[in-house]
Amino acid sequence: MNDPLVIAPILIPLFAGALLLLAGPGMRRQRAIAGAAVAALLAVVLLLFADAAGGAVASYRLGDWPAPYGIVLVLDRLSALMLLLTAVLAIAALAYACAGGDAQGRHFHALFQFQLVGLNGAFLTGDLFNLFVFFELLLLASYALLLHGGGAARTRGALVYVVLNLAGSSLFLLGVALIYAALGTLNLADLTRVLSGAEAGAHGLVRAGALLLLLVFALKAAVLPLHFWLPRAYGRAAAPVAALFVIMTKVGVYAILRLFGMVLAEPGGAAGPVAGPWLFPAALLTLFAGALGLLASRGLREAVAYLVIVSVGTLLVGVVGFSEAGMAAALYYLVHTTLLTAGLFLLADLIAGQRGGDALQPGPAVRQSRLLGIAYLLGAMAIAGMPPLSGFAAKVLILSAVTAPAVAPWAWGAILLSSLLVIIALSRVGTLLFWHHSAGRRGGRAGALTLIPTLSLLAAGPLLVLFGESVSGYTQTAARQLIAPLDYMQAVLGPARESAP
Amino acid sequence: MALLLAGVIGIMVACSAYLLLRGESFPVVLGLTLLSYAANLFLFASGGLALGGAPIIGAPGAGEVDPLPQALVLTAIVIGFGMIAFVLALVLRARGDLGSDRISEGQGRE
Amino acid sequence: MEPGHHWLMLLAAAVLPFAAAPLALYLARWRRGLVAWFAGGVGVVVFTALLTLAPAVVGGASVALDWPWMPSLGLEFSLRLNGLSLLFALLVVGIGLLIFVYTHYYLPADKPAARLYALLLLFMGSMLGIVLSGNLLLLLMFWELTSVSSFLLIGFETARPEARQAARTALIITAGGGLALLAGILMLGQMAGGYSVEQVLGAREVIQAHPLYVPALVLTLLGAFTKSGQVPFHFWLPEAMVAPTPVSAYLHSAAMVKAGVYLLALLFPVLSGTAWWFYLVVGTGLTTLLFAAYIALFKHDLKGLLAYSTVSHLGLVTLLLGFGTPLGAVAGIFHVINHAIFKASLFMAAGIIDHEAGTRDMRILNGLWRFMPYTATLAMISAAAMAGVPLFNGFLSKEMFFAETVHQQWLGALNWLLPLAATAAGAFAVAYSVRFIHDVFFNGSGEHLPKRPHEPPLWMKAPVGVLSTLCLVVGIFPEATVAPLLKGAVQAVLQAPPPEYSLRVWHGFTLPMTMSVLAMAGGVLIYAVRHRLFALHDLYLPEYSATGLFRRGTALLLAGAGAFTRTLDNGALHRYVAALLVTALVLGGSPILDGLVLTFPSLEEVGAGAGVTALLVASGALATAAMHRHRLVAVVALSLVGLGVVLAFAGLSAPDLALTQMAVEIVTTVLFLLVLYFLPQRTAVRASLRRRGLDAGLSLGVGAVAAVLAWEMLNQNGGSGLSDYFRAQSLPASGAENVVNAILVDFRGFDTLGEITVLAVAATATYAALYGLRLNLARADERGRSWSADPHPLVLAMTTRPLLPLAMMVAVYLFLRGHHLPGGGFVAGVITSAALILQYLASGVGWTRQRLRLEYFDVIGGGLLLAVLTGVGAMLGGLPFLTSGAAQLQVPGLGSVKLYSAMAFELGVFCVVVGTVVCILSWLGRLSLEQAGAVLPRQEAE
Amino acid sequence: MIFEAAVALLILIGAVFTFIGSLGILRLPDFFTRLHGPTKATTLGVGSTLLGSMVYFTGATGEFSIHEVLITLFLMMTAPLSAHMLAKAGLHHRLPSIAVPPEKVPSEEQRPVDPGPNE
Amino acid sequence: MIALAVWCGSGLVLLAQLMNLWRLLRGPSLPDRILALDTLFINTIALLILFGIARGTSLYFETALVIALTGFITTVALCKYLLRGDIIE
Amino acid sequence: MIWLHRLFPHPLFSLSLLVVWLALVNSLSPGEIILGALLAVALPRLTSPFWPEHLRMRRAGRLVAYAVVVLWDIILANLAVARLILGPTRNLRPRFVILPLELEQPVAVALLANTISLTPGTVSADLSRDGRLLLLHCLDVDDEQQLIERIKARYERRLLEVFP
Ligand code: NA
Ligand code: NA
Repeated sequence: MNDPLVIAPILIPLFAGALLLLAGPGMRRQRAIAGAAVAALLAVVLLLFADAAGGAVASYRLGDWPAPYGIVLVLDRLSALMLLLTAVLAIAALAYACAGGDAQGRHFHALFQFQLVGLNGAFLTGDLFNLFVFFELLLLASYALLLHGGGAARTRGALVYVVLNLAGSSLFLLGVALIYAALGTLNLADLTRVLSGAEAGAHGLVRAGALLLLLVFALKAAVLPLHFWLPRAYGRAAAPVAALFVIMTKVGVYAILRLFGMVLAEPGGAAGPVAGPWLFPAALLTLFAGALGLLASRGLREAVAYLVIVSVGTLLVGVVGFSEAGMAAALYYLVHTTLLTAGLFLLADLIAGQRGGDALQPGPAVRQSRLLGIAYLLGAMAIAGMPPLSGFAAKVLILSAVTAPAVAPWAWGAILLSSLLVIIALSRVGTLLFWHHSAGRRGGRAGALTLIPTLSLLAAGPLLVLFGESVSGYTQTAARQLIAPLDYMQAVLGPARESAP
Repeated sequence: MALLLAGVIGIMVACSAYLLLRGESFPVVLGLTLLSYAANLFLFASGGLALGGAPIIGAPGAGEVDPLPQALVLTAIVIGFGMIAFVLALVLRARGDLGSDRISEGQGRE
Repeated sequence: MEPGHHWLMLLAAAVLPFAAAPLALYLARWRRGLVAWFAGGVGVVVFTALLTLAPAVVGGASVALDWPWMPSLGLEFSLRLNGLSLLFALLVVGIGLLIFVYTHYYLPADKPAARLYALLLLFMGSMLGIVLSGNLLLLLMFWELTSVSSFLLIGFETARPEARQAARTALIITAGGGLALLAGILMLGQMAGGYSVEQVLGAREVIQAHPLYVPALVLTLLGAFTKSGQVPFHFWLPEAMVAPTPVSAYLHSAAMVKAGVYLLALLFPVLSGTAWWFYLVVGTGLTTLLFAAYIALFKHDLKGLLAYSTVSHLGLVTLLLGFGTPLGAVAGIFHVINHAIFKASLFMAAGIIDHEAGTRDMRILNGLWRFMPYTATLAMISAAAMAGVPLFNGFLSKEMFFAETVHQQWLGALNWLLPLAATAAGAFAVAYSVRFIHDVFFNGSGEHLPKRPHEPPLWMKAPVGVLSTLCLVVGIFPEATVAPLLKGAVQAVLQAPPPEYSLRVWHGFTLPMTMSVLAMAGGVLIYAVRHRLFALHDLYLPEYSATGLFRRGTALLLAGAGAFTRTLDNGALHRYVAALLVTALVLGGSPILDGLVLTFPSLEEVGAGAGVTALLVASGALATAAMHRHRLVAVVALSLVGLGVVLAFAGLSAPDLALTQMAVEIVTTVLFLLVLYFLPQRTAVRASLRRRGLDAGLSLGVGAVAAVLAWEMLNQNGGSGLSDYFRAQSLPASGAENVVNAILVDFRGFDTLGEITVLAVAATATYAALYGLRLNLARADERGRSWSADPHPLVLAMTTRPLLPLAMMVAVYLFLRGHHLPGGGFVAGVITSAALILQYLASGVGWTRQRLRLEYFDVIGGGLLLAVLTGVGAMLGGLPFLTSGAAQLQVPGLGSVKLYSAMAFELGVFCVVVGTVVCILSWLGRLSLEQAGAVLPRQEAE
Repeated sequence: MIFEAAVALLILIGAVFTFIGSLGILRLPDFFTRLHGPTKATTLGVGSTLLGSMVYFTGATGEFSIHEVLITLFLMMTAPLSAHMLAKAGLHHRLPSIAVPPEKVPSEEQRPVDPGPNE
Repeated sequence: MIALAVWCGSGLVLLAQLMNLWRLLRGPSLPDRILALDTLFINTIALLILFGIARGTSLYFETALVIALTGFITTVALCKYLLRGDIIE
Repeated sequence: MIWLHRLFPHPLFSLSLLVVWLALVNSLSPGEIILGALLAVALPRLTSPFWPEHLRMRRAGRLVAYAVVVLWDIILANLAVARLILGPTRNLRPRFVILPLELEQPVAVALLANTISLTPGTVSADLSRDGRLLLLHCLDVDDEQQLIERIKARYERRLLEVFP
């Protein structure tokens, strides 16, 4: 118990962030601190991941207070997976930013580290209110990072993003309040335990609270009709920022999984299938809104942003049943889509830079057209779910998991049709970018610092399929651990409490 | 008392919702502030109501006061303050970058 | 070779082309010619590998290779070589090899040969993958790869808009079909319990009895039909003729389009034999056969004619498989072989003609016989095969086809329709074949061609020669040539010994023979009256084009997507917020409607204080909303709300909250004023009455939900076991009398750490957001009054200065008291900052900055570090992060002083708060200073 | 008894003056006259209440309670400042007044280059 | 007796608050509203003290102290805003 | 002496701070006195840059008498104003009065202005840029000159003694 490594993913970037505030304006020093921090973070997270993969749930009692009184960090397979994804994105985004993007605004590195604190905290915490705190932290950092680099478009996108999310933050508090009032605890494991024994009268409150939280998480995840902020925010953010932001929608999905897949999903649990009936139609509509938005995109980054929305819809189709297979498939899809869309954001930036603009209009030829063209092709195929890349495996997993006769026709139809729309859109975009040229000024060649992270992220497309069985094996056990949280409860509450009614 | 508090929270939420629907940065920020006040009260109320006590050992009625929501609200107040401060800065940034107070895209018509 | 090593050969055949494709790209940098040799070499190796395996396979054995890949998915890397796959594989690689040779001479020097070869290799590998896959999911992977490589090959000449368009069309249709196929295969796999071909083929009864059979069948057929260009998905194929001719010859006649047919043949044992199969497959095949044969005649472009002919022949094969009979299958597979041979040859011939004469338009071409007799001869042989002339290979399979149409019995009284339609299609085939030959090689002197043609180089002709020779050899000696291959294939398709059939040329005067004769005669006749038919066609079917329909469809889709997206997302925040609120209303309200027991309000006594407090808050909120257009008034009203909340907290046993809320309230108001200065003072535009009404309705709804939930929450509150623990442990374990403070700095100190991190980020974020911002300064207030000339009223300045140390003393008091009484690091920090801000207010930025030499970020970062390090300190002692500690200190004269680690933590909090608040407010204040140069009256700025 | 009476009296005096001050805000005819109500009445009002509190807690706990004095002290430092600034704002806005306002607001009469308050 | 005095006193102060509220909502001028707000703040101090006496606790002292010390900042800032627009210059 | 001055740049203020501290903590325990003394030394030093630069003071003890006078006047003022508020408002005779100042030190001027605001029916409404004229608003003025003289006699004279 209380392995200090568990808190390291929070402390490392927090420490680095504080140092960066003190470090002054020199970019070299800032990059050194940030780079060292992210490298250390990745190393720690890899160790934690290896631990979690073994199946053990580790908990960390902050202040040495026993749960449910103090705050507990919990590392299970799901959180370890999210931490790893975050660390991978972070290192790629940071490397990309260090090519010069980081100097286009103030305090990039400090904000970046604080964003990581928020993300890692949200993935690790085992306490509902503490989750709120980390949500706020990661949001606030993201607000500022979104503005990084300046410009009217970013400001406009940020306003919408910030306003909606601030309203969401207040709703989060309402949800927490309702759940605390009904159940008298905030610890997730304790909530899971208590929920089976809660009085009938309290369940309405729990449901109301849970649904408000669902709203908040769906807002973060950009589920229709709460997705409006995303295309503007992601489509306009600086490339490394957008790449890191990809994980942010996944925080919403993670929270949905944690709350509705674990806390409220106990068999015979109090709240029953709370989220599913709302989430399923929303997921389908999200898919379509995303795909149509993608078709309507006028800029490359905007298109990638809509791909994020499509992916959220697909992901939730897998999630909504809150079945083991569905969540496992969704997690596989999550890994795939996170890495790929992040890579595509970086790639879009490279392409836009080399053809002198982001607008989806004929432009000068991309300078490194063969390399970037192949990268685009692979990325587009993977994200569209075309074989033999990761998107295909992910899609098949999700389709195979959603077989209930009531939902399957809708789910299958929506996923396949949206895939077609994505193919239509991405083939248009691709031919426009790489085949349709007009005269104009174009940018210079991309350096290794930007190319390597971009290509590495896109390499997830083939790699996730090549090692598909390991990945899907992991996600399967992660889903199993989530849906049967005995280990989780035992790790948090200890053996004595876990067996209490 | 409960009814009164619930009613006040309802009014605050309704007013903040109306302000959020104004679509201009300043009223919207007013609405956000009001909403966060309402949310804080709501969270505060999750511990139940105790009149005239204090969650301090030895204070009158200390046993009836649930201290946890108070601690949570304190955190929420501070976080809310940070958020409002930033969003106000953002409003200024928007003023500088966009010239207008209206939060909408070029073609945005309501 | 050892049979044990067969799988290695198989693997080599499947993998080599993929491995070679990127190498080809690389080699071309070195020398252009090398890449053709390289590709050819790969082709030869693969072909040889297949041939070495052939004897065993033809003998009835099957070579297999199975590696688990993603068992959880049902995906195995499983390769199978049986009769059917061997036949297709040989076709794919054999014709591919010829195409590689042809390409080298065909491609102009300025075109990127490497890309072409790489893509052709990629395609060859994918196609081989399809036919070798022993797992349907694996098959699907290769299937889609052929779509992608086809897309890239059609778009090879990227600069041509029609190439890009055609490439996209092909991709959309075939990939769309691929998606349908995916669904179909997933259903089949679920029905069969796995995706291996053996498993699926063995589950015929289960599958055909399953309720999902029909959807699975339809979806699978959609995949096959789109790939094979069946009507109504045929149009991508003629459009794809913008591709370089080798590509057309290879992908779009000999290989890729056969994938659909291969799939039909592969799944023939499972899916066929039902009425659904018959009607769907026969209906589609027949329509395609007839329709495309008819259209082919009217295509003036050589490649267009061949393309429609291809479509028509694919329809024929489909039709044959649709019959569901063993003999139909035999005929279908036989025709696949024959068609691949003569059509590839014809395409290459067309390429030569284009290359030499500079045009493919048959209205311009004529009399080429004079210039290129060898090519003409070869083309004529292949065209004869296409027309089904006896002694050429096409004749044999067409005879079998005619025989099958005569024998099928599905249509009952309308059984005669099929032979009739078949004969008609045959006649058109003859007509367009004659046209191909006569219009191009004869029919004039060839004087007015764009280019003076010559015979092409030998190696360009050679592939055509090989194939044309095959037409003849197969046509005359079928038993000696294709029979074993065909037999193996048929056996694999039927999963049973093949039926009795004869490959002899002459069967006597049978009905099929009569039909052949009729078709020949009819064809010649049609060709004779072609000019009249052209006129009629142009008159009645002017510009018929599925392509046009498709393009309009895509354009509509794009326009629709744009309209939808911009209607849904109109860019206005109002819409987004409304969506959020409606969702909140629905989600928060649903439990209320849905069984949340509403407790009836008991008329309890409400104290006057509570009533007035509630009135303050409520009227403040209402005033903020009602007067929001006059913004300063709204700020005043909002302050009223804040004050009311302070009173409410005080009344409801929360002194700490009252204190904190009060301190924050002040700073917030100052913040609002700082910002409001740069904004319009009033909201200019007023929303319509209707809008305001709707907004008010929605707001009331959301407010009502919040109120009901709050009411329920207050009534159903059962209390928490946690609070008892906190009360009990606060003093003994945490040393604090103030339980709230104990929670903040100890039990949930981690929240507080997060909270101050948020503050630090808020300062950082604000700084970053405001950095470099330029704003217009208002020279006058909203009514045009110029500002007061007195920026720093003396009375204000003088009075506020002594307040600073006083306030700091109070801050120290609150800081130290916090552990036991209301207070703490946060409040202390806010009070200190408020006092500092007061100095800014009273005496200005310049004056204050001179005296306050504080690097805000040093204070913030330092405070944050202090808080973190306090937590880390515990870890050094082997305790978890943030574990509190206390030390008893004996100070002479003071007695014992207890020091808590929480104090260091609180000091960190204090520093972060001071740094943050002062940083944010002074930065906002400084904005005006930095741009005092750019003064504009507010009115102009509006 | 005397102790209780004193407390009660102080409290009531305070409350009455507080009330009157606010009544002035409600009743008096123009802004400048309204300004007089609270800025003075409240000082005594709150002051007297605080005195009551001091007496009460000193009597009730037996320990000398003096910290309420600080509230009065702070109020006396800050309340006149509020009044001053409010009056300045009212003058600057040329609010309607029964008293004849000066032709020009003194602080805006001469406009030398602002040297700042101390320089 | 004290209880009665506190009860009456609270009533009077609450009435005072209502009158201030009326002025704040009614205006008519901005300085009027600010004046009302300022008075509301100050009266709140009285209210808190009375509350403390009624409950026999001095836990509200800190809040009252902070209002006394910083409440006027709102007023000053608002007035400065009316005078100069730019409150920190 | 110099070290003493350095330690206590504003000895009087330090003393007041100590008193304030003891009032705050409501205690006279030695620990609090020491702590208060420490703060009384530290805080003025810490905030000394914010102090008025040229403060000339003498006979500071007279400020106590001044305070007593002011407090007495406040009580009277409250009664007077209460009567005015409760009475018929049409009888009011509000006036703007300009008070010429003899005080020169800004601190003293501010102190006077605040005193005036705290006392009978007068609010210091504005100060001229040169600090020589103080504009007052008076709630009910009978004789303007008498008012000015009264203020000068009761307050300004006493302040001039302390802040020459
Ligand atoms: Na406020
Ligand atoms: Na300013």
